Amino acid sequence: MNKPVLEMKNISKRFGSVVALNEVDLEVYPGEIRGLIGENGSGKSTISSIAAGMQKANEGEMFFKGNRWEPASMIDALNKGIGMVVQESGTIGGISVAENMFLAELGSFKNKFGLVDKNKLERKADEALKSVGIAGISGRDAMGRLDFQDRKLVEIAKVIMKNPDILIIDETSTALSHDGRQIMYSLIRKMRNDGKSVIFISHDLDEIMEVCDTLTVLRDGNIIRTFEKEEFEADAIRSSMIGRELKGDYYRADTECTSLDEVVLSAQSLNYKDNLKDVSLELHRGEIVGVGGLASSGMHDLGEALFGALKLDSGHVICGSGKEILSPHNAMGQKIGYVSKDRDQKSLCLDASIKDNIAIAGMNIFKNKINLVTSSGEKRYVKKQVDELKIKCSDMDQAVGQLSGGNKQKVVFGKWIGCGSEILILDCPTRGVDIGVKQAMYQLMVKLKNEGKAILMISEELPELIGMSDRVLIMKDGEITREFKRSSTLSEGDIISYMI
Amino acid sequence: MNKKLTKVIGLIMAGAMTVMAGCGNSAPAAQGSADNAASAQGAETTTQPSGKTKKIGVLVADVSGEEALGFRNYYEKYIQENYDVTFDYTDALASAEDEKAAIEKFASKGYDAVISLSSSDRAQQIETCEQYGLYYAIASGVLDDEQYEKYKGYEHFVCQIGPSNATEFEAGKAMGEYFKNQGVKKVALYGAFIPNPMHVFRAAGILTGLGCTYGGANDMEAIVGQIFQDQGIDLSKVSGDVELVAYLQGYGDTTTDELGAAIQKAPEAFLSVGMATTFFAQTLSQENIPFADIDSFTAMNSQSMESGSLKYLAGKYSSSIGPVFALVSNAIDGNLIRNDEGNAVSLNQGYLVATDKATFDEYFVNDNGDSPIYSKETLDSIIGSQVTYQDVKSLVESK
Amino acid sequence: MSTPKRIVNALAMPVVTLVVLQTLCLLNGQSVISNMKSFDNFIVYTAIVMITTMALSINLNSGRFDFSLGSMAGLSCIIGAKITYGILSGGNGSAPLMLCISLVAGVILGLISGLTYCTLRLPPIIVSLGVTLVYEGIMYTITGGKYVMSEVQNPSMSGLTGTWVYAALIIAAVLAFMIITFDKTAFGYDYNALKSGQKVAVATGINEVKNTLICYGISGGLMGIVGTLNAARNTTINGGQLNFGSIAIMFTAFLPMFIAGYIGRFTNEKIGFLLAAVCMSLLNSTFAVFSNSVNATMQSIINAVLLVVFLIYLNNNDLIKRLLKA
Amino acid sequence: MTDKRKTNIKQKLISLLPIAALLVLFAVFLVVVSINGYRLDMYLKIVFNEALVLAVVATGAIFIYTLGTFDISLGASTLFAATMGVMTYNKTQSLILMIVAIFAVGITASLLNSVLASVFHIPPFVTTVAMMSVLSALSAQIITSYGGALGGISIPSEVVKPFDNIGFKAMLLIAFFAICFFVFQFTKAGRRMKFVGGNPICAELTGIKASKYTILAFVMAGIGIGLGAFLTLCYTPSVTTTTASSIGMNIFIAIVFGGMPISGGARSKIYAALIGGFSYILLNDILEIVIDSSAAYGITQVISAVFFLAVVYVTSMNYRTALLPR
Repeated sequence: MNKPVLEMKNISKRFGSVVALNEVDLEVYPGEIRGLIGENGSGKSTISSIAAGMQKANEGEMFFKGNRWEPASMIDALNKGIGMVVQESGTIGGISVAENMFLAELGSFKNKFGLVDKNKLERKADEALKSVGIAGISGRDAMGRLDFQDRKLVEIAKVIMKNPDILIIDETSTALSHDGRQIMYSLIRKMRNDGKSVIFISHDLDEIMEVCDTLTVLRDGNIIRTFEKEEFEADAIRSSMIGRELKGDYYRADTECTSLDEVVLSAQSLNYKDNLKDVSLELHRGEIVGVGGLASSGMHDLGEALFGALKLDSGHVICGSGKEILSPHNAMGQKIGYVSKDRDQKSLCLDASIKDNIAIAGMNIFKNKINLVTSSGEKRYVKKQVDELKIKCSDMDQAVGQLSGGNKQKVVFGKWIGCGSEILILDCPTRGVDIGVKQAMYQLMVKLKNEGKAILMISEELPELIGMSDRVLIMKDGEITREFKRSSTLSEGDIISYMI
Repeated sequence: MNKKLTKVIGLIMAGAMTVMAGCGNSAPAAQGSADNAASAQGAETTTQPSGKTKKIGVLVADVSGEEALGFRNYYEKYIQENYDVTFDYTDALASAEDEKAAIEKFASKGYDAVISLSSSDRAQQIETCEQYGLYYAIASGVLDDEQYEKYKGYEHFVCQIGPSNATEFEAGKAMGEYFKNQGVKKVALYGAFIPNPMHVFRAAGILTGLGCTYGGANDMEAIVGQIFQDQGIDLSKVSGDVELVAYLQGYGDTTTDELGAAIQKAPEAFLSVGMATTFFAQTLSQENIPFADIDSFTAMNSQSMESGSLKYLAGKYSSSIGPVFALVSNAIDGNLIRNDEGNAVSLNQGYLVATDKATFDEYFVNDNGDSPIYSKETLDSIIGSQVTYQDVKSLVESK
Repeated sequence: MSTPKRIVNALAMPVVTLVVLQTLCLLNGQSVISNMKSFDNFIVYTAIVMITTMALSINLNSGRFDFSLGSMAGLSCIIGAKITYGILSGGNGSAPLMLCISLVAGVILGLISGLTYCTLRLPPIIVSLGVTLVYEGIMYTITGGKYVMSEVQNPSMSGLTGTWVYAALIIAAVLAFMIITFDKTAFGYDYNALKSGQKVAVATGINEVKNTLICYGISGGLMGIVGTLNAARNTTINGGQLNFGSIAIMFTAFLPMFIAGYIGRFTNEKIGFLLAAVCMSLLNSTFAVFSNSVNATMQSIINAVLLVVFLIYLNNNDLIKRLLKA
Repeated sequence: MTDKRKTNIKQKLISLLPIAALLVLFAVFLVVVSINGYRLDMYLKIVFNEALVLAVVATGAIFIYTLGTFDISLGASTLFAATMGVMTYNKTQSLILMIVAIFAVGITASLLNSVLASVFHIPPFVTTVAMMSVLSALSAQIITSYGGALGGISIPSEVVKPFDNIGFKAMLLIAFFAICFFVFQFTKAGRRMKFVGGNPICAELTGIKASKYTILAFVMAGIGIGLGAFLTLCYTPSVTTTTASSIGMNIFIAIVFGGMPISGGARSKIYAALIGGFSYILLNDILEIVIDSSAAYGITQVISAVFFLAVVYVTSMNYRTALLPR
């Protein structure tokens, strides 16, 4: 091949005492679609964000088109040829679409009085959106009014309109529907055809294998191996990601739909805004029910509704004892646990220690005879969870915010399992979790099922729904459109059409 | 880490700078007092009665009023220069707790006496001084009769010298009468810090002097009682030949608007029971409204008198607190003077009234600079181990 | 919402206030604003409230709580007064000179405050506590804890607030400045971006420190104007406000800030500040009318109750709307 | 792993810094007092008395701060409770009833804040601003109405004299602190409050009813207010309109000085107010003795503010972010 368009040499990055990147070299060539894959905390987002000017490396040097590459900021990098669509939301809700697209460079829209020319700004934004092929969004729109997917598309347009030589896409496809993905894929292909490069980061092995030409695996801040297209093979890639062979099963081993008869939780005609329309379901003891659909299908609201966290317009959530669930407080009383999709905001207190986070739900268990919370009881209780779930930490007083995504999720699990939850509502339990932890989670779910616990798993990833659930409920526009029973023949293709 | 270090050093530097800035700022003051000390030495080398410098703490609540500044100048500039004494002024004391803590600090610093210009809780002050064995004297305002009766026998309670409540009433009454005789028909009244008793008595006096009744009453006791009850003056309860068109009191966010409202009612005179020069002189002279005040003979008031806007001033002179010092000084030296009944001295001081520049200047100039009314020569006549109650009484009553 | 409807909605608040208060005053046989003098006062007070509220909102909108507003107003105008007096000795042109110097001093004090915040990276509320104490301390040291009087008592100063004209000009100038700066310039756009999406905005390349410093500078400058207006109005500046004596001024800005937020739904937020200030000023004029029967104690209780009542309305209004929508 | 452990040790050391600051200040205080030849025993008593009420009220307030909100009406509430206590005694001549009244009023005033906040969804901070105005206005009205010529209301000093000794007060302080410590550390409620402060959404999704704990926190603060008011009366048996006025804002300083983040949450510490309160008073007394000039109150305040910021800066060294904190 010809000369690389981007060369990164000996890049190191440390966050405090944590080494995120350890003397990494990466080269990207023109016309190449390069995949980056690795477990959480492997450094794939870090290295791409350094290239895109979002943060600076502690050591190492970069060359872009043969010149030294030292971007001052993301917008600087973008203007000079490297643009990135970031993993978390890269847009701001309170301002207009056009302002978002030209964020940090409104200085270039000054009129002769030195003021920002709003009309020109919006015109430019509209042009850019149109050229990328996004219809139905105007530069004048308030960003906050757009849904998650449209926001993501605006972000992509913002990068593309600068006509970058390298486009970096970090974990974006999970936010996009089928249509959105098609727009993105066509943009990626167009980039390749124009002789430009794409760095594509994803957790989704299937997707990344399909989209990319080459695939680089990172682990613990090091580059492990780069696969060429013809070498792509799922198991090999997986094991280089986690650094060992995956032992045992990944998903459930059995293909039978099994559960006990006892209904432990039932929803009766739930209605909530436009997001839930007459939703009814039953969850049995020893059953894993999967709920799938697009992000906007209302399934995430369903999770909160079952936990009593939404003020329903109508309908009832009744648990096995016959009691109605009206609040999270009620739900906990009925031994229901809820793991939110939005882990950092809703399931954890990041400033607090692992101990505090796990113990908070279990005080009724380890309190002493006179109802007091003692340090020794607490430590014993938390240690059990930390050990059983193999949470990696310096000690249980470490702040949860310092942990990796997978370990954070283990803490959330520990919190709910420790307090003896009989029913678990898991919303995207493996989101942002690396493969090793994912497998552990799946095995844990199997164990819990075998213990007779009931699990409702909401997920945007079809493979895990198919792989884990006794029944899969598919939601679309706030309604349950279809139910699938577990079977060895169930495939994504069978399901997708009911989602979109 | 290095960055953090730099920041810490920066902070320390900033701290050091402030200290230095502070020193820079206090340096001129220190120099000033050194000058004073030097000139004092030049002028006075003879009288150094006892070997030890007396240390007197002064409790103050008001650090900015004209009267308070005058008092302070007299003690810190004049008395401190001429006698072997240091005065330690507190910060503006906001509450009874602050007063007590201040007295305790004076005590632990080994001070000899406390002179009080602060009145959050006088009873508490007396008790605390008694507890710590500090001589105590009141230099502004007086205790009410009941309190005086209770504390007059306290061993360390030296004296209270100042206008009695009846004197305050008379001062107000004289002002009211003056304007009534001038033929004024519409007046505005500023009640200053009613329900401060001093101000209540003055306000009652003004009403009486104007020939007005308040809630039907025309004697001091009844009017004062009602004003305390009403927390101010209720215009609807005032009746008489002279019309009270506006009333305001206190000083805060709304005062300026209240003053504006009062001015709109076109009063022919603005009568104040205190502090008017500080707060309103500018606006009133702008609007050409003559005003009257009960305050003291200070430069600021002199200006107002000169510009013609201040028509009437009943004032204390700044050195009126001289006898208090004399008695405290005597007590420290072992001559604790008691009145005829053997109790703490309680003497009444009257007001001086100026209605023209000449009179004002007479009092003002007299009380300024090197020869205050209570000058060293005068005070020396009541300082010493042989001085008696009668000496003090006759001197104070003569001034 | 259509434009006429917006205008009606925006004006509803001040108009209703005027009608209610005028009725109250008429029952008492007077008018809220009965003559030129009270009109002058009304406009001056409107200017003070509007500018204070703006100064508070600039930082509070971005989640930065600033207790130091009052101390900035006090210190900047003391500096202004001292320097002006040193140059002109109270002569002609004292007021405009003092206004300018206080404005500059305010900007500098604001910048120092902002710089302290950006350097220490402590929560702004804590920094503002420290800054307040420092400024109060300096104020006390300069003045010896006394009222500053002779420096601000001259015909030029009393002329500044003696007529509505200058206050109206100041209102217009500040309003224009604020609208242009916050709605039309790149700084303003960046400010809005930082306000609602700090993390993204910073990652994209907006210079947060610079933007923040400008905010503090503007806020300080505005307080310099407020300080001068207050000095002219009260004919004194209180130099002895130790131990957080200066913070009260910010509490008076809360009610107008919430009112402005409400009006701002229908019109430009800055116009909202003006209209809210008009409401507050009307209330103040009413207090002046009733000054003989409503004392300062009652006034502060009334103000507090209005604040709570308005917030109850505001917050539960939202709730009601949300319920109706569903 | 060892690196992480190192960081943890460093963090623990830094979290001990406020205690170290207290000890250093205390040592300096001892030196300064003895150098000047002042009576140490008396000066210690003064410091204790000055810091006592602040520490007690602030310790109660820790619960409110832990929840991530703050209350600026505490000084006014203390004044109001003391006022009502004196009124009760003067009506009934009963010490018991007076104490009951003080605590009842303190708790009620505080509760009212939380109820307004949780029932009407008003930010607790704003209700406390309103509450501050109302309570201080009411107290002023009562005190001046009944205080008349004395300018304040009081109970006979003999009534509280038996309680005005260090031993008794220290016992009360220790007892109250022990109760707070117990609630904070050993009850479910205490743990839950910390969690609510750390992440209210997560707390709700863990079945914790925030409003219940808001009310509880304000009750604890109310007890602190009551005790503070009682101790104020023990020290000076009279109440004036400015009683307890200095503690309102000093509570902020004390809590932050004691090493607790103002945003509360997981890093809340029950001992912060005690340590911070005593440190701050010691600091001010040291400066007052060292800079022994009545013109220097301003400078003293400036230095103590700079010192305050420096200590807070060093204590929070570990929690820097790339973004400016809000």
